[in-house]
Amino acid sequence: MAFDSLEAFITMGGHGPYVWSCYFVFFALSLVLIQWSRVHRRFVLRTLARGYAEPDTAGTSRASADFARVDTSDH
Amino acid sequence: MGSDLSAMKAVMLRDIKTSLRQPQDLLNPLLFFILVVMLFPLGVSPEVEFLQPAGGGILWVAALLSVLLSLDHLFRHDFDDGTLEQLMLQPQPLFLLVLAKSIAHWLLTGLPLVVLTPLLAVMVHLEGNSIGVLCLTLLIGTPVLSLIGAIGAALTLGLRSAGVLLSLMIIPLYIPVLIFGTGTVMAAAEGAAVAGQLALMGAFLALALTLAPFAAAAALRISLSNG
Amino acid sequence: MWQIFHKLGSPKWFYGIASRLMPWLLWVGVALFIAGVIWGLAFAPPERLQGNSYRIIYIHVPAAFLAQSVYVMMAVAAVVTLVWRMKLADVFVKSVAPIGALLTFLALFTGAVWGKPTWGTWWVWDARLTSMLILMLLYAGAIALGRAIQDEKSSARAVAVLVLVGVVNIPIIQYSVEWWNTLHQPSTFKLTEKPKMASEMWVPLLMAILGLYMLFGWLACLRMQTEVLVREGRTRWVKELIQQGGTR
Amino acid sequence: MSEPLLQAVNLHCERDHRTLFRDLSFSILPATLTRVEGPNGSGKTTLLRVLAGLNDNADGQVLWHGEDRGASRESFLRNTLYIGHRPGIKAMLTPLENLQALTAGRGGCPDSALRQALAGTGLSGFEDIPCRRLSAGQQRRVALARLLVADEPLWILDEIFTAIDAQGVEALERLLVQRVAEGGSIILTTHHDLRVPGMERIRLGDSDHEEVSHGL
Repeated sequence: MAFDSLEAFITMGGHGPYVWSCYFVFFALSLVLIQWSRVHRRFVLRTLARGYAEPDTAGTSRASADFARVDTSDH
Repeated sequence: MGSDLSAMKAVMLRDIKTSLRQPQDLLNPLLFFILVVMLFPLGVSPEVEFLQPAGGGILWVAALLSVLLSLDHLFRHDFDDGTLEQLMLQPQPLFLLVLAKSIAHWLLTGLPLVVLTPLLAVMVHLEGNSIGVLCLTLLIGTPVLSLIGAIGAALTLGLRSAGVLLSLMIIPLYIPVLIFGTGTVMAAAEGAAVAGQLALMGAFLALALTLAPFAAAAALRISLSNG
Repeated sequence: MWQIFHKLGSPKWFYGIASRLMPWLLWVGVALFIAGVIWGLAFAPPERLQGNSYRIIYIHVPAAFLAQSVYVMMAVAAVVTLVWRMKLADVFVKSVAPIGALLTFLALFTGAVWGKPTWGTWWVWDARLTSMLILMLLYAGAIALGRAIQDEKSSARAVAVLVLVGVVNIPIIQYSVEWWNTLHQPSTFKLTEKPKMASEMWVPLLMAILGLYMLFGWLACLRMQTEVLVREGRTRWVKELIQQGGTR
Repeated sequence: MSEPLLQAVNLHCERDHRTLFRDLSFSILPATLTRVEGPNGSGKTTLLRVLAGLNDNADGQVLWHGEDRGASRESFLRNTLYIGHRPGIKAMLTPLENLQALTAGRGGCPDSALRQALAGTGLSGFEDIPCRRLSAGQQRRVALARLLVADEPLWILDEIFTAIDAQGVEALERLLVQRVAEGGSIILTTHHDLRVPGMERIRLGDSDHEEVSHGL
């Protein structure tokens, strides 16, 4: 142990705030990225699972265009 | 080989001809150049003590931004009207045609900036020798800006928010040229020999001439595959 | 040889191997990194000139080290993307670019905070910090370009070109920034100037670097797996994998 | 049977996770006209761009005279003419200058021939007026004037009848028939009811959209 006491360890001879703020920011931001990556992964898994559960309707029937006027008089 | 050269000449001539018929596109970067330079005396200080040492840097930054502003036009019109597709389908190697377009771009933006530089250099109180060196660095440096810029312009072709993206991608790549450009002017102002730095900038130019057109050609193929 | 290469490019194969590798990478990485950091923070002797502020080195140097090598790894993957059109290479580039950007930011931040007790100012335009700042912009450019292009293949190839152009420029940028630095600050104390480090100082540093490498590998695998799931969502193997609950 | 000019082998193209075409194989023989058909959004333009070598995002192989096109790219480019939706006409240049620029990379063409070609598309008197003053149909005609001087054996034409009046369409059809009779090959898309004897067809957009498209 390079320090005599816990207090010395925390103050680090006056350099404590610099050292500890560095370590805090390092771990905080790293954890944010890791957590964000995990949340995103869970979101992707859930979306995919839901997609497989529902029958896929998109693109199975090609809509035929008749260019019929849309009635907008009822308002 | 002969057909390659004549095709390059045709590409350059077409670019120069179309630009000369839209002089506003040519004038815009020059006006921008003047405006940016003007901001420094107004925004920081009109004193000789500030302007003289900072002048080289100010002019270099302004020139860099002007070139950046003009890059958007380099391929966009050609992309919109289909000229770029036809260019890609020419039997000549694409990088040569891209090189021709980059040279045309420099002749139409970089060179006028260099010509305008002595005038603005006097306005920021640069002295005779510094002005000469500044022009020389811009003469060597602006073609590098056009060549590297072509890569960015090709990559952002057809994208919506191309402007900011282009700056974000290209400015980091411009930094070496900017550093040596301004550094050389500063060294000249202190009376130091600058031949070495100029030679190094020449090496940058040679490197950009040989590599950038390949990257820009590859980027164009990618952007057109998307269209 | 070709078969191995082809296998490497198969997302399904990657998914399986990554799942097996990840626990190892995570736990060995955590153990090494935490051990290195605790050793460095609490047990390594103080540095002669800087006192205790140098203890930032145990995160600053690993972050800076990794930030640079991630970009080089991306450049290698970019070559693979352009030459062999391997999808997985692009998955790698897209997945690790944000990690690289974060590490670059952390290296910058810790470097700046370190500068305060060392130089008495938060930010110094020294060669190392300036190059790091430019590296962060290169990362940002690659991420922004990748997001701006909708089409998957075009985006992969465009980012690959940009990363390659960037990696060619990195030595030039570094050289010019160093030259510029000598022009403006003839004599400053440099972070890079390695004071003779006692083995109690550099062994934990080595551990922290190794540990962070493994943690990077773990997070890269995690993010790559997610990206693979997104891209291959319509294939049979992903469907089976998810329906069998093989993704826990 | 003569040797095919261009062959497509197992072309596969996806866009935004939608398969445009898959396992598409065909050959283009000399002296044939091939029409690519399909509803809007079925990938007609994409296919033509793949064939022309503009879009290399598609998987599969394109052979030129039986060889991989990548190996014989210059010969392919020299012998293929592509006219797309955006035909490469600069608004600031005159029709004549446009044609000069477009032919310059392909061995050039004397001005007299270009003037004659412009006259042939009904643009005599407009040769030296900037294209931005011409109508949309006239600008298309400038691009089509290339067909009157082009000697490339393969033409790839995307919607060339757009903005052309009825008379022009008829004349253009005659030109295409004549070109095929001379031995040239043409691949085209058009929405208009083209009637050319012996026309080949490639139909796109018929394949069902399978939910699970490919497994590895």
